[in-house]
Amino acid sequence: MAESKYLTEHYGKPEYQTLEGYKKLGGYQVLEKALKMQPQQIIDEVKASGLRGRGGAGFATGVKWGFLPNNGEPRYLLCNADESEPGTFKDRLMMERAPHQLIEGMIISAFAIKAKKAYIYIRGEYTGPAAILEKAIAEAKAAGYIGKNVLGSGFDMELDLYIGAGAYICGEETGMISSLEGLKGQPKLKPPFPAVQGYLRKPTIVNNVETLAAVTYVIRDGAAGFRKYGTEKSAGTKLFSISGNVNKPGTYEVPLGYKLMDLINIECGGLKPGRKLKAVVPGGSSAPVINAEECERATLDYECLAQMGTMLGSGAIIVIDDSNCMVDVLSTITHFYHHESCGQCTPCREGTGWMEKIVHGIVHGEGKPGDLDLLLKIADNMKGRTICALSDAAALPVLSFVTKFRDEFEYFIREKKSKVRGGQIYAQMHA
Amino acid sequence: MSTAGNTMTTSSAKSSVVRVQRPEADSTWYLPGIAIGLWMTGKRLVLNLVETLTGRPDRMPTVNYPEQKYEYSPRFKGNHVLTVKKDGSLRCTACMLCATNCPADCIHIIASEHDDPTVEKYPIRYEIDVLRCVFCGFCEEACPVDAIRMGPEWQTPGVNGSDFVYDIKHLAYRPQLKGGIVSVLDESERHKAGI
Amino acid sequence: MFKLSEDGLKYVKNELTRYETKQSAIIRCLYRAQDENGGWVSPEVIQHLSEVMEIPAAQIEEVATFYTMFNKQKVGRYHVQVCCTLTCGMLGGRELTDAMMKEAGCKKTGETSPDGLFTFSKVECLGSCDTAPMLQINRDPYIESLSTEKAVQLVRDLRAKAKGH
Amino acid sequence: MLKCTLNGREVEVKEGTTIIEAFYQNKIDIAHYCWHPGLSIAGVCRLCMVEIEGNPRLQIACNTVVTEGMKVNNQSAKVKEAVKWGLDFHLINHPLDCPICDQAGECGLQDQYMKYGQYDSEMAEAKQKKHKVVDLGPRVVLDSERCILCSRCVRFTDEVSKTNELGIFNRGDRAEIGTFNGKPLNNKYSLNTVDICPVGALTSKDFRFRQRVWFLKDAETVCTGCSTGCNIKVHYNREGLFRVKPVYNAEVNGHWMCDEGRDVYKFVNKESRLLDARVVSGGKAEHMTAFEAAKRVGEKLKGAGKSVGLVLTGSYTVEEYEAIMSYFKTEVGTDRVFHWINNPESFESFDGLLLRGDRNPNTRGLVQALQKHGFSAQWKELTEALSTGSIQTLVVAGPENQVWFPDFKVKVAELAKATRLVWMTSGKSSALDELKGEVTLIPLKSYIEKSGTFVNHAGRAQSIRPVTSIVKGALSLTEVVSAFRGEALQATEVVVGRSENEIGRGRIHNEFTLSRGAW
Repeated sequence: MAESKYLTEHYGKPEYQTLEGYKKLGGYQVLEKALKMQPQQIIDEVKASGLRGRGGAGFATGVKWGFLPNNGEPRYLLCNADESEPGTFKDRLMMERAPHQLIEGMIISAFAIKAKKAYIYIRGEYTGPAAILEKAIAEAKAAGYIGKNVLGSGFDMELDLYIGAGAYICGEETGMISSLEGLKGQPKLKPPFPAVQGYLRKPTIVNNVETLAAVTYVIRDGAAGFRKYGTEKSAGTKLFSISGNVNKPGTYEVPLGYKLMDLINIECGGLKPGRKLKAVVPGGSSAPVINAEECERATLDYECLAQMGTMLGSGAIIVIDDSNCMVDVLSTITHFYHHESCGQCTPCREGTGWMEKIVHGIVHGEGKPGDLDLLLKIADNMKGRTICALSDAAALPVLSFVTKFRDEFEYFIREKKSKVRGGQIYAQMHA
Repeated sequence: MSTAGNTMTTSSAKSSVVRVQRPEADSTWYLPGIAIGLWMTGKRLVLNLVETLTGRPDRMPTVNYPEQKYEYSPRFKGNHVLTVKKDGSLRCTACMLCATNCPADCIHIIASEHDDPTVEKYPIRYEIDVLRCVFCGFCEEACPVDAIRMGPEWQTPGVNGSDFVYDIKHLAYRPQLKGGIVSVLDESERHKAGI
Repeated sequence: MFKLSEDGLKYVKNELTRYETKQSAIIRCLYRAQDENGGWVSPEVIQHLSEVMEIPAAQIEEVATFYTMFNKQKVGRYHVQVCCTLTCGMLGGRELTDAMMKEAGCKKTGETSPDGLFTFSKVECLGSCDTAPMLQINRDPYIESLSTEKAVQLVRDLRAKAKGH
Repeated sequence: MLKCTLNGREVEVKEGTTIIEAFYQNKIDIAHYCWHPGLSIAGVCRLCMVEIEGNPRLQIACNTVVTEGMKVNNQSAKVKEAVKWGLDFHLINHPLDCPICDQAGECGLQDQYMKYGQYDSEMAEAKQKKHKVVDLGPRVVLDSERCILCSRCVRFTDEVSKTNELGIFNRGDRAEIGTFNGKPLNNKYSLNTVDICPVGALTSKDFRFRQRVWFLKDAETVCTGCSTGCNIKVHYNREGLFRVKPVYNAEVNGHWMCDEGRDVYKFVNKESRLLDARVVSGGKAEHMTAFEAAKRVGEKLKGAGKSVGLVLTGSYTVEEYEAIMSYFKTEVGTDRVFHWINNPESFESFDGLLLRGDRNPNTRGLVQALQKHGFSAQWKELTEALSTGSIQTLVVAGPENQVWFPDFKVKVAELAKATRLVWMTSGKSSALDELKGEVTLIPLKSYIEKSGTFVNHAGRAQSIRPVTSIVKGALSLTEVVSAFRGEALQATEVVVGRSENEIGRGRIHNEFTLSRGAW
């Protein structure tokens, strides 16, 4: 089964971006259908559809919605459009091409979980998509889809756009909530989980852009219709953002379970001529890398990648061919995590800095033989020791790069230059 | 001076006690002991005379002080020296470890704020009461930054009590030190390596 | 002393009532103040915002120094932010930045060029890896699919445009 | 009550207590920095890791609530490894400047490294350089390199003093504690941040470089700064007192004390004390011991009747009041006993946390004693009696902390009108030295050197014990009264310092124990 345009059916048409164009192509009809259903009915439908979080954790959306305590407290629905995972750019495409798809999905979800207030938290750098979303929200408000008594159903709901200011950590659920509350975007202690005490200590549900957009299609085609795509455990389609050494990088929507190599060779036009595949980072920079041999067996769904020791994550596939030096790639990743660690928990704050300094030393030819084992020990002792998963996200690439490509690292330490590119790597040319 | 070694048998099986017989004081012959002593000193006297006459004085252990000075080993623990940095200022940061470790409690330090923020703390008064000091070298061992050392000098006469309370001027900048002994630890090297 | 303009003040007052708590408005008000203060957040800006919004200055400084998009030092008219993470790093983002800096006359990132036009920063993933290498100037839409020549040419065009009027 | 097992020991805890509180209550050691019983939970130092049966991942003890039958263990190899690495992460960017750091000897990093670390560090990379000797405010100095960003001080300024001066700026390991440079840290409780700082990042300017903590002994007493009666711990050695820290007392002051109370040690040291008694008459001054001077005064007082007046301030103990009032009532036979109130206008003020306007520790005790003995003389009667001369001799039990008696000089001049003035005080003052006419100065013991009871504003009696003796000959009021009567002085109270079982606690190795190597 080749690329299947399910969510991205009308992305090619420019008028899909406007309210009229969206309505002409079937927009907001699902909303009317959903408003006539019972909120609990929508939640059961989503649960039955097996829709899982598209942001990175892959947590079943229906189950997450079920955690909400019914203690009468006001509830909030937050859309996580922070998208700062290196390699990921699918949310941007969705917000630019189909803002109303997201808005409709959010209204239906808010109705399902009885949330009176919803925010879209978009990252600060996305000024383009933010403007488009601002206009779309205004259009939806004018058309009566947002506000008091939506379409006469008695359900009132407010939707607002919140702009971030450049912090990868605000992609983490509670980090985003802290940022929304006007504090530094530092994750909060869990428990209590956001579903119980989130934004302003009230029950809060945080979902990714793609997840909320998919809810509309779950309600439109029902759980069975949604399950037409994807495998038994990973239902539906997923937008994958592919970048790196491929001929046609971009965002492709394929059903879950699609073979990785097909996606690379068919949709993305394969590698550059004369280059061999060396490794693929399948789920954004925090997913452990898989070497060429593992790529052959990999199929793009939660179970298969988890079984191989990596994860689907945000569906950001970075293809690395044999012209790249893995030590150089790891140095950019460790720099990224050192720069983005929020500094709250000691293991992550100091560990990311330490790992970057070690890899930085290796790349500059000052690596010491004991460095690799030290890196592994540091990474091991950062995992699972902090409030949020950034320290795991920083440790996993180091663990996977150093174990799976240990020869390149040892060569670099011994010879003081790259095994693949000799002295031609950035660090040594521009001291 | 009893010559008969006394034996202490520790019987393992039954714990019987062995009575030790020592000769009575008045019936002991002291003559043999005296004779041996005379023989030893006499032999050394003759040997010294022979060696000085036959022109081989180096074999003689005695030294003609003060023209000759006995060469002690580098680990000799003599008078204290407060080492200095390259710019001549005291290396000591008044951390009081030497005062804590000193069994004789003879080191008294008063610390104060240094105007150069990278130095932060230095002693405005550092006194060692040498009359109470037992020259054990504990202060040298305790010092984390090689600020105090036990130097080679030992002939330090003084007239009244106050001379024996050495202050900073004496400990670090007395004439014999010719402007101060620069410490082994180089300041910049310590900060460069980030240790 | 930094003072918000007339409608800047109106904007901030409106933002304060927009969210559930006053603090949530800090980010947008900082953006507005940064734009009115020539592209960077100075201590005077924080002092003024603290008085206008009645929020302790330490909290505003915490937020201002936490996020990367608030500049803590003066920046040139064009704050060129080039992405150097992972994919862009592999496809030459860093070499591109150095070439542009040489062209603009800046010796290191964060330093404003002598003519006061350019300041360069190597930033983290901007979410456009398919069109790597790419950059963003101030908070304008992305300039994508660059090569070293195109980037250097971009610097020349911008300088010419700035000199033009 | 919930039952749970901590390291194999069955214990009972109340509902809702976290694991670390359970450890704390049962005196089991657990490594931690950012948790503080008086502050909110931050959960950022990640040291209080424990292994809970049935939970594969290590959990932090400070944020995990105890549930029924929970088995917790913090001695397993996995936990020890986690704590060791937790400490390693704290120490890799830590500047090894223990020689110049005031916190050395009571530093959380030193103590917990010796308890849980004892590893060889493998960090050889360059350390993160940050600001040193940052002036945060009038009383606190910051060193960002030593700071482990546990956020206790920030939480303190947000939750307790509610002045939000401190914040953590920048991100990741460039983060630094600081204040916005227009607003220094100068609230009335700023020195509490120095106490709760587990490392030497925040140090007190007043105590900076003055003494090493292992040369100090400590003893618990009551602060005489105001009528709240906070429980404090005074740090002292042979040369005198060096600093004051609060002691936890749930009903009175919790974990905190105010900055003005921190100076309560200053007027007790030798340099600000009256060292020996002085009788000045006819321009000639005669020095003698306090007991001798008091006996001489006593002969004149006996049966002198109404011509004798007594002025009392609120800084003495209940026992002393009892002794001196009964003596003046029965043997002297006067009812002219006056209460010297130092700052009537702010007497009732209260800053909402601890600091009260009534700057005497025992005003309530004094008022109760006055009522019990039926003395109700008003201050204006004293001024009028002085002007008419109906009071010949005036005995004054002067204020111990002259700092908080703004009108001290004025009052001294006013009371000096009496023909014979007997001024009993512990602190010396220039105003007293320049007094002409017939004056007798008797040195008294400060609250550090005597035992007794203070009654705070809420009527709560708190006893104090002698800690050390600063001025040898000084007397307490009870001893002065016995000297007035001419009785021989009983053996002065043995300076206990602190009870035997406490000596083992805290600093083992210092110059007082003289047992070297008892490390």
